[in-house]
Amino acid sequence: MKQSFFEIRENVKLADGVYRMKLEGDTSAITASGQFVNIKLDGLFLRRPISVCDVEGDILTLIYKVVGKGTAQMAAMQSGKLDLLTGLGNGYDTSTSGSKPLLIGGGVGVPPLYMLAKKLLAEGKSPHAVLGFNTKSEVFYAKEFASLGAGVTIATVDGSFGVKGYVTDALSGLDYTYFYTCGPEPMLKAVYNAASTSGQFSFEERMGCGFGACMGCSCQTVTGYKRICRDGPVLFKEEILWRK
Amino acid sequence: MKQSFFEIRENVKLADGVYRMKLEGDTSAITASGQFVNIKLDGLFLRRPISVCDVEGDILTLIYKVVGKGTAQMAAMQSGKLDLLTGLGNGYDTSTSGSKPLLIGGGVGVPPLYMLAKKLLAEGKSPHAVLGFNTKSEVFYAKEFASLGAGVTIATVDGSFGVKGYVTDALSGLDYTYFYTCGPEPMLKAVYNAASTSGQFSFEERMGCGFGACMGCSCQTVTGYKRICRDGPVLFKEEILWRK
Amino acid sequence: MAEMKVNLCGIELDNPVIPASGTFGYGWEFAELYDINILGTFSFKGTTAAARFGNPTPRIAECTSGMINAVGLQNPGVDRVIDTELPKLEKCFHKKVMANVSGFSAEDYAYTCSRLDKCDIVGWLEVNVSCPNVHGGGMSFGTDPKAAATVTKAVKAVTKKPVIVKLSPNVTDIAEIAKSCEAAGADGISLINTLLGMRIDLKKRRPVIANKMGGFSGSAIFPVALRMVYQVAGAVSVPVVGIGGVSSAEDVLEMMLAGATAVEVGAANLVNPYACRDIIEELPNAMEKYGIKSLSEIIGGAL
Amino acid sequence: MAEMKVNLCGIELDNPVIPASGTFGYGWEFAELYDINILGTFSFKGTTAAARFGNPTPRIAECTSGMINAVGLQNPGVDRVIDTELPKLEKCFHKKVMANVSGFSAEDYAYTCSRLDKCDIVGWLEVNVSCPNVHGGGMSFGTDPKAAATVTKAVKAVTKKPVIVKLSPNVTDIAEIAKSCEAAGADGISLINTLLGMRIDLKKRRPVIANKMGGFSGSAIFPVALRMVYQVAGAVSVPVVGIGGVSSAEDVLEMMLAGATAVEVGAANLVNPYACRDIIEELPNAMEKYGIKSLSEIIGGAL
Repeated sequence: MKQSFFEIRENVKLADGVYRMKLEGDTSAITASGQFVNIKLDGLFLRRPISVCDVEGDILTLIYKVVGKGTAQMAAMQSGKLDLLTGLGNGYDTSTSGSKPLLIGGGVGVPPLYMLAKKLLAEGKSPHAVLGFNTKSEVFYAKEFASLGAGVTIATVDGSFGVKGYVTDALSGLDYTYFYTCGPEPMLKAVYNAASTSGQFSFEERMGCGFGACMGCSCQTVTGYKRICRDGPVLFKEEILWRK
Repeated sequence: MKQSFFEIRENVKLADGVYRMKLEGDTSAITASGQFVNIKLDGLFLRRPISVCDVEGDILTLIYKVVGKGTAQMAAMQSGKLDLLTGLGNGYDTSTSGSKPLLIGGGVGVPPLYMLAKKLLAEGKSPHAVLGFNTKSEVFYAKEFASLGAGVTIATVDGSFGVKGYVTDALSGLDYTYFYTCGPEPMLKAVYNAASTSGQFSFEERMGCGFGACMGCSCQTVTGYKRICRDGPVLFKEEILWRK
Repeated sequence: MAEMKVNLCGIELDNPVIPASGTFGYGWEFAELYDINILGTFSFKGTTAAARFGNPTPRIAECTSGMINAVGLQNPGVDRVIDTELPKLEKCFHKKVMANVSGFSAEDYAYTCSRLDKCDIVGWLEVNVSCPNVHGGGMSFGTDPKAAATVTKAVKAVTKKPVIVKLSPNVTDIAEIAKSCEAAGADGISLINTLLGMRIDLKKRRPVIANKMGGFSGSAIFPVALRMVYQVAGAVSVPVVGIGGVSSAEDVLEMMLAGATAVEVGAANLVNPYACRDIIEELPNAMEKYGIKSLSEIIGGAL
Repeated sequence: MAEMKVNLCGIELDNPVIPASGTFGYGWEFAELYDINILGTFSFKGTTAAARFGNPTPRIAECTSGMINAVGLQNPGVDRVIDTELPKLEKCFHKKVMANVSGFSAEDYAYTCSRLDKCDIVGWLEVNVSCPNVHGGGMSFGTDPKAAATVTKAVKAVTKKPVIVKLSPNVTDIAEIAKSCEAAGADGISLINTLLGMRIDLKKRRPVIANKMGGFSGSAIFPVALRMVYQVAGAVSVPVVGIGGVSSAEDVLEMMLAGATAVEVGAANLVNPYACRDIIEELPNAMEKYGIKSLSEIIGGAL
């Protein structure tokens, strides 16, 4: 973990309610895809956790959806500095992926899979991304995944783009050795039930600190309780205990 | 009273701990010298009351001393907009001044007397300013009062500039028909006891709202209680009841 | 079309927004700022049988996201309020006003209420058993269920107007006190009054406030107020008026979901004299954002 | 030269700054951020006789200048703390630690304290009779003077280490409870634990927190905490540890002038993991600004 200031270099709208912010600063604490940063915003008490979409040198890319005051405030920023805690969370483990891993993302669960796809490709593997959205106007980063060299399948709930239905409706016929997934909890649970291999899940929870101090985001697992922010956000399929 | 936004046009240091800010905006609610404005500052709950030093068209001049968080924050501003309530307080009444009124100011009690001096001169009167400071490095606006055409006597507690002592030590020998005073309460009380004529006093008190809603700044007077922010800050000598 | 009407103890309000006592004087001075008839109603300055100057100054201290006041029930006394203030109010306000009353004994409360009971413009009596800034009265009635009930009964005996008892948050179990007031005949409960708070002047090494402690209000206290409104709304069946740290239309909606029929806005008025007007203007947008057609339907929706 | 040493119940602290329980784990994880030996001490995660997972999530809600938590005493249980956590701590922390203990009966508290009494690294037992987030324990001991005294006596019977009782602010008269604990043998009083608070999710129309209510902390609560520290310091003669909304060196000075011998920093650590280090570094400047040569001399200076 590192606390430092980042300079806003870009903040653009990607899709309905979805923005991309590029920040310049010390990215050295970010060691894996699937990690997140925790952002201090003026007038808000708690920091806001946002997953890392990409790191290129000292440029950090975040993609976020406007869901409340914090993200609305971020969307309005055009320049300035932000106080970030970086290198939070365990991140995805690529050592278990096999040769053909599937990346299953839903909505703002898509961004962390981008950096993961780059990592897997760099390791000589052939990732395929299955990205789910509600509707065409919310789709983002389909081209960017394809440009990396990953296979891409898009699903929209209303069928306005790609496969009609949920990400799980797009899994049949795909040949894969493993999966990595990130998205809303109902989607994670559907993937858990539908997928034919083992995999890793990135969870979301309301956090206090984001670095393991407050136990605000704990969950029960097969191996005891874990803090989503520090022992997660990525859990292996085998350790997950779904809440009732 | 009017609520509106002003643009910062100037913010310079005048003396030790004393700054002058010039703001551009709608000054129409300011109808008398001795009134004040109430300023909203980021991160502070209550507005900060600052007396009006001058108004020229849509330019409002404030002179303030750094005494706490709010004024320290103001001193650091170079540009931007400020949310002001303007036209607060009764202000000085020039109808009772006679031909040779004395203006007695101490420290940051000096600024409101500047606009008053202009008004009195415009009315064809001959004001004389007696301005008191702790020491030479804190003296400000002596020249500005003189440039208006007012007589000026400066007193410093340590004698490093002008008359050695308090403003009351500089009163003897001065011929005056009336007085107006503003400054710390011990000074006001000394003036009350030393001056040979009637006069008007501008009081300071911790305020809640600044516009008469909260009764946070009430004081007792001969004619019942008054709200410093709305019924004051200027009281006539005859109505003052000093607190014990 | 957003429906903002609510019914408070038998009187319909155009909207649930009410400037809280002590932040809106006797109203007429604020009519120069905007047409105060847009308000649901307002609660006037806490009034006592005799005139009071209140506490020495400083009475005000700044806090993070809030403020402390220790005014101490400064008011001209009920006779003067009826003779001077209310006639001025009647010229600019054409709705029922909420009369906020304090006292130092049950008889004292009853006397003031019996006088105000005769005033047509008074719609509700808000009986403040919770002022933290006076000795030998105020809050001491609001921290004991029996004393609160005694005051409630004494007031109910002298008026047919709805009696709303305003409670102190400086207690272990506010629901118990609310139930006691309800059993004694209260037609409504308003809460919370201010939290007892303090600041120290580091330069002078003594409390900022002359009276040492004072009532802490402002957005900082909203979560405590909301919790207590929720607890009280779950414990009584009479209407609840939510007070404490409300400064936006969304705060109003949270209060109503927690069980408030109407909502008072206090310290926010002191920072922004147009706070209540702004909240009323913003309410329809906030209602649309959260899919609310009628405010009265969401009262207690989160209970 | 600024003298920051204070003496807390017979043990000297290099400075009065103490990360509060529940915001600093068992300490060793934070040694990667900075040398935690710069702290006066710290109070470790609230520990119970048996392991507890705590409450369901969401456990956290944002508030203006503060937050609500409803963790519910998640901890691995005293045996595991002694076997696993404290040995890790001993490798990086060379001072006495404050052991924070919770329970569900007097016997329960006594058992956990008797186990921790055997640990050399434990300097003080901070007995938490004020956790708002558990049912049938915690705060219920801290809202009744007799129950608080019973727990105090039970703990005092099993340890020679100084016992500091941590009180709840959710009471009518905190000084009365403090006096009761002092009479039962408490060596110190720490206060305040969190205020019971709530937020409602407008989209879901239900409380944000799964457990509905939770403990409200952060700079918003500082004026309430300061007032209670002042009241308790005026009522007891044992040392008082000030807690609640402290986030700057100036806040530490206000707490000490109100009567605190040492000061715990809670929610501020969750926003800025270096908060305590920053406060300790800033203290000498703040002392100089206000003409303070030695911190121990200003304790209770505003009483």
